[in-house]
Amino acid sequence: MKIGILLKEGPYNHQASDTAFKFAEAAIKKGHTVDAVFLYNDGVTNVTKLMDPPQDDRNISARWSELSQKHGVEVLACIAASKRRGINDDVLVQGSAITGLGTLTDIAIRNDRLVTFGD
Amino acid sequence: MKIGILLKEGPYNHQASDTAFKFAEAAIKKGHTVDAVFLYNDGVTNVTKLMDPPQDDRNISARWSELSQKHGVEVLACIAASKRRGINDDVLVQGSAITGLGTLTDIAIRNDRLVTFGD
Amino acid sequence: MLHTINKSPFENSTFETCIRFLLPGDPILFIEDGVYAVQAGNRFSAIIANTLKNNPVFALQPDLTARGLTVVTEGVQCVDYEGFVGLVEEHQVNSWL
Amino acid sequence: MLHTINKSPFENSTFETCIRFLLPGDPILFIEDGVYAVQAGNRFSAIIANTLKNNPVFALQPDLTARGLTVVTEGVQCVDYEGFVGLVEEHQVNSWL
Amino acid sequence: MENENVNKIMHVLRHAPHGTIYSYEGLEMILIMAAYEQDLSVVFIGDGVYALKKNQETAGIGIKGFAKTFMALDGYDVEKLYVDKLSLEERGLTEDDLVVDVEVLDAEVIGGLMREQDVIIHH
Amino acid sequence: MENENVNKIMHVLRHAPHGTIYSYEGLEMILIMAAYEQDLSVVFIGDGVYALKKNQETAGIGIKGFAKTFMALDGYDVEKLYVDKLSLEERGLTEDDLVVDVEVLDAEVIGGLMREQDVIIHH
Repeated sequence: MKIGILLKEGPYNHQASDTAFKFAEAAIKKGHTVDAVFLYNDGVTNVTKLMDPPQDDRNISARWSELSQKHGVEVLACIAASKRRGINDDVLVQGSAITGLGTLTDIAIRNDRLVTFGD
Repeated sequence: MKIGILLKEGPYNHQASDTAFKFAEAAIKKGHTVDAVFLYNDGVTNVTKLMDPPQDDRNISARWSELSQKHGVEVLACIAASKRRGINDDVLVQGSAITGLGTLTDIAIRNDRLVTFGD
Repeated sequence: MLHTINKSPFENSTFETCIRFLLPGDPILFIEDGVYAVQAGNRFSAIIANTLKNNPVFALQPDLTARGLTVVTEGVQCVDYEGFVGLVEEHQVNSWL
Repeated sequence: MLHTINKSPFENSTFETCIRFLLPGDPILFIEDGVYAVQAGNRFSAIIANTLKNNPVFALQPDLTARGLTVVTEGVQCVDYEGFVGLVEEHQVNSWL
Repeated sequence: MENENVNKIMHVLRHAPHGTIYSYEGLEMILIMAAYEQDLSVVFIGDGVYALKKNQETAGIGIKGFAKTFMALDGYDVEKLYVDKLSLEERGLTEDDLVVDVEVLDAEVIGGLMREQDVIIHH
Repeated sequence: MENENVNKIMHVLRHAPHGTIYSYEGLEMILIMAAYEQDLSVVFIGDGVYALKKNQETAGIGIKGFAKTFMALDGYDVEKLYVDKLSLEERGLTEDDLVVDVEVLDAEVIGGLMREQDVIIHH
């Protein structure tokens, strides 16, 4: 099955990003294709490479980056939401990209499921 | 009267930042000293100079920067909260700085009031 | 002590929680989405009227206007940001986020 | 259709709202702070028991464990992230954020 | 006859305007999706109904208003605007208080529509 | 006799742990403020009481647990931990369910304590 994910909250402040990640991992483990993770609202801040959490904590942007590169998951931040929140190409973690809402529409159409995580 | 402000949410996503700004402006207009605006939780993202909102919208980090420089308001982001969220010295808007929670304690002690805005 | 509430009472329990801790005489100020509490004729009008017996109730006018709320429950006083500052001059602040 | 709820019912109206729109047979999955709804013996146990008459109710076990909730209302089924994926295989998803 | 290539996508607005950005960015998403010729519907539940309230004047809070943008949806062929009846009543509102024509429906009816969707996005 | 240089600062934890970061970053703030020899108190209201729940094991969600850190507050001379009685009862919890010793108080009593504070910060 092909699954798209929509993530609407930023990292650390809400659990949404953690749940989305755990869900994506489990879906891949079960043999599904996680086609894309689309970031909206504060969700766009998931992919800033500038984050520098404590050593003993998870690094959320690095984790998305790894998921993207290892399993071909597109990790995409909405451009309008990104501009409002200070996310641009210079700060993007590897494997992520900035795109428009049209791409989300494509994701919604081409996947069997779109699962939303947020606040 | 000396007033400190604690702001706990990021810009655009919540109105907290707008209300805090309007409150600070009104307090200054009434002759009070707004000593400092301390940014905590997602509030630290108020001061990234990378934000680039639509032309016809307010620029929230530029607005804090101006308030700081015009009225001597210290605009301070908590270092631990900033590191989690990808805010560092390189992206800070002019007039803002990163500091520790001890500074918030000083602000709480030295001001007549501490007013909190958040979600 | 000035209590501020910024959440809609329809979606969030903050208002109900706050009034349990309110002492007689202490003012409440509704701001942001909190102002929906004082819209006349809604589900919370009776609680607001009851609160007004012992506590002054304020609402931030710019937030009411932004939300198209033109009629507020009788007895609720509307203030602008300067009025908000005025309340902070008189009271320590308890912001119920 | 799978309905997911991630907010505590004590602080937020999402749970109450969601169940108004629920059709018989459709499963609910509680995740994140939503899992407090299924803790045995709390204020919502009766509503959960009532919902179970027509709808299967699930809760995400890692979220229960993280919150120290060891006993859930009778009839609630606990699933891990793979079980969550399994529910998504069977149903379109309605995430009540 | 149903077009196999058309997806049913429902947007559910549940947050009040201005206090958070969800309904505003939700509307931005709807406007973009409207160009894709899918079967779009927009449902207003809970505080989401406040997004449609007439007479919103946001200059005083320094935030752009957007209630009037809902009027533009018709021009994008987004005509399915549904409002939950109880949400409206609990807030002391009637259809006359709203900036656009909507269909006011009972929760069971909206629940039925939800079940027909390929995708549902809450804002 | 009251020390004029000591401020009464109250932290109010109102959010459940893990779903949002507020109670965790709230605790981080309390730990730093504890070093400043002010008159600190911590109050748990609403879902905030869940932060003190015993047997929280967070490995499965991949988030650091912090319930046990509340036990360290005593060592920082933060001894005033108050829990709202109704919040505890509504959640089917008793003092035995909590990781630390607290004083369970009625809302009126907590309201009285709030009025004495110089600063109150909600988390």
